[in-house]
Amino acid sequence: MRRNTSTWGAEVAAVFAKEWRCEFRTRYSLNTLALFACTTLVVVSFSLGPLGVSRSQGTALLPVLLWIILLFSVAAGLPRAFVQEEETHTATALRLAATPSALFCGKLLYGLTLVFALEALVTPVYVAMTSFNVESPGLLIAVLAAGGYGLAVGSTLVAAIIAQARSKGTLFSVLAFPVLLPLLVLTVEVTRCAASGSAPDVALPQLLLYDAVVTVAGLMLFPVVWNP
Amino acid sequence: MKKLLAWLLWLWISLVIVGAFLYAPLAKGFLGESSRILFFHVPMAWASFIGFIAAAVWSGRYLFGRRDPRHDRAAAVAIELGLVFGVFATVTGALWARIMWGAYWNWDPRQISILISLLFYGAYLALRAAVDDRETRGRLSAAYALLGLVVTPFLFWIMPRITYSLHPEPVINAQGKVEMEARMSQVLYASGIGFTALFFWIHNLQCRIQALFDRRAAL
Amino acid sequence: MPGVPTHLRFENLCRRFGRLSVLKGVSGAVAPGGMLLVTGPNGSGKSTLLRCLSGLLAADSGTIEYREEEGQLDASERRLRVGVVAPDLAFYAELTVAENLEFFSRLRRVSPARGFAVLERLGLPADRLGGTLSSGMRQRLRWAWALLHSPRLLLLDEPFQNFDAAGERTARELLAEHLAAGGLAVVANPSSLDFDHAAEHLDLGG
Amino acid sequence: MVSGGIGWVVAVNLIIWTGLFLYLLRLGKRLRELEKDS
Repeated sequence: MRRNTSTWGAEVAAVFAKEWRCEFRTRYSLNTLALFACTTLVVVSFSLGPLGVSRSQGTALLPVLLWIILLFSVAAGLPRAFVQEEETHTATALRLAATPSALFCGKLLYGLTLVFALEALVTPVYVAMTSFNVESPGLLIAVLAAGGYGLAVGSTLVAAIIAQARSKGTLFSVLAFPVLLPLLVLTVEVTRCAASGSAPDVALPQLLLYDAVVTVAGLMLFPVVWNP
Repeated sequence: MKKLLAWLLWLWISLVIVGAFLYAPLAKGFLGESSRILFFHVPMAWASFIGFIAAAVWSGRYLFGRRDPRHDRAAAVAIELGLVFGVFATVTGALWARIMWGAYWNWDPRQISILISLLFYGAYLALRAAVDDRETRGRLSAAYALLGLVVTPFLFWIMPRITYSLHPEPVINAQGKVEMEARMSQVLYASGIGFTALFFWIHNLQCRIQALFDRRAAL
Repeated sequence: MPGVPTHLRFENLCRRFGRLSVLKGVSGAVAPGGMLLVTGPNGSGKSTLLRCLSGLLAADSGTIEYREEEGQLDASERRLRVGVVAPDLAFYAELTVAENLEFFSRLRRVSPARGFAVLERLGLPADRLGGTLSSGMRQRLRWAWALLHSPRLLLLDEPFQNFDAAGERTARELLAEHLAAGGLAVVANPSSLDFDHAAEHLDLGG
Repeated sequence: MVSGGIGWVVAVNLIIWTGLFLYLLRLGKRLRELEKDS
């Protein structure tokens, strides 16, 4: 029974459904992400709030802090997708049953929904608490989508790599941040343009190119990372 | 034959040293002799990147070839050496920045890019240290090295346009062409070739040392 | 060439873990309907051999040749075709037995009905959570999972571990049916259990 | 034209480079011996 594309999609859906079903039963990632986002949000806005960041400073500083909150929240909640498979030894059954590329896409979709949920939770609260004035909200949503996608795909691939190593928690940050830094530079730049209302000349296409490049790298490297 | 090549390299780099200080004129618009560090700072950065690229090639051959442990070892050694050369390049760059602009570190995009790629390959070594099984370690670190080949160029491409650049762009490659007098670029490229040759010589020696260690460890 | 019968052959497989050399040139072959019994004390490499055969572990050297009707299968294809029962196999504690089997039957591209059939045959409680299963039930779930996609090759590592009498009887029947249908099996067990089936013997010794 | 300072710098650099070079040569020789008998 050759594996044709229609059933490949069914495999991706099966992995995605399994991830969310397990997640709803334990709510482990949801809790981690939500709590982590809220605490960093409060800490950041507290450090900004009383200081009363002026309007001009705001447009320069606030985008950076937003993306730092998102980065650290993703680093806290996303690696679990692969780390838990190895720690509970369910990875063996998965290696013997799932097509690697379908597994990667299933986990990626799961990561995407988590990141977008996180952004939907954090961004409005962040804008409100730091009175972050955004001239073109449309651009902000675009950068949240593209940046969120980059965070998800980068984190999913790095999570798959560290899942098979020791000291997974710390190792994830060490390995993921250099990969995600170029993405952050671009998302901060575009967010700054969104705040000030100016046109993001080249940063947005570069951001989309980064997403595409890391996705291709993920699809090529994941099967080799996942299987011996 | 190898001995002859070695002594040829000795002569080559000796000439580069003499040329850097006596033969090449001073770069315009720089403080006195300090610009001569250019002939050592830049080639070391080149050798470091060539090392990282070579490591990615070995990693690719390891992963998508016969999973030959020699390729895995060559990639790891190339990255270790690339980090050493990268650190030297950063230090010489900082020294030069100190002389030229009064500060060791001034968040110049080129400096940031080099630093982040060194962080990346430092993470590569952390990954190798955190995996025990030789086969898994080879596979995971090779994948990460290939990911590096994809991600780090982004740094160098996006950084310069995002932040104002203090780096001597006009001298090195303003609009992409080298605006240096012929004698300067001769010495610079000769130095680049010399340092790259030195890089791969040390790489060869280090690989053979590592091989001896692995053989003794396996006894 | 009509359907070439499925067969498995492996020649001088070696695998070491750091200083410890676990597999030192192991060879063997299994023909359709045949079974290879692998015995040896603990730590003699039985599990390592089976993990190499299933494609979960890469051998340092040596060759594994596995052929089904469509032809030669490499490690990545073999990995998805074999049926494996092994002590370290675990399933999702948050999902019920039925949900686990339903998930894997979708991955295996077989109809969920197949999952329930296997579930009934092994007497598994469909609605119990994976995490709450007893060790005997967990072993039955491993058998159910291994037979989901009716594999041609079964790799069984200590197949009757934790089983009660009924469980072992069912498992032996399933194995006998598999072999009678021309399937292949490699069974690893510390002691050479009495297999009524004529089995080739591979002792990994001390 | 060659002021004393530059001359000294060149000389020191050449000495350092020759020292490193000889060390690498010796290392290569010892490696060949080690590889021969192991």
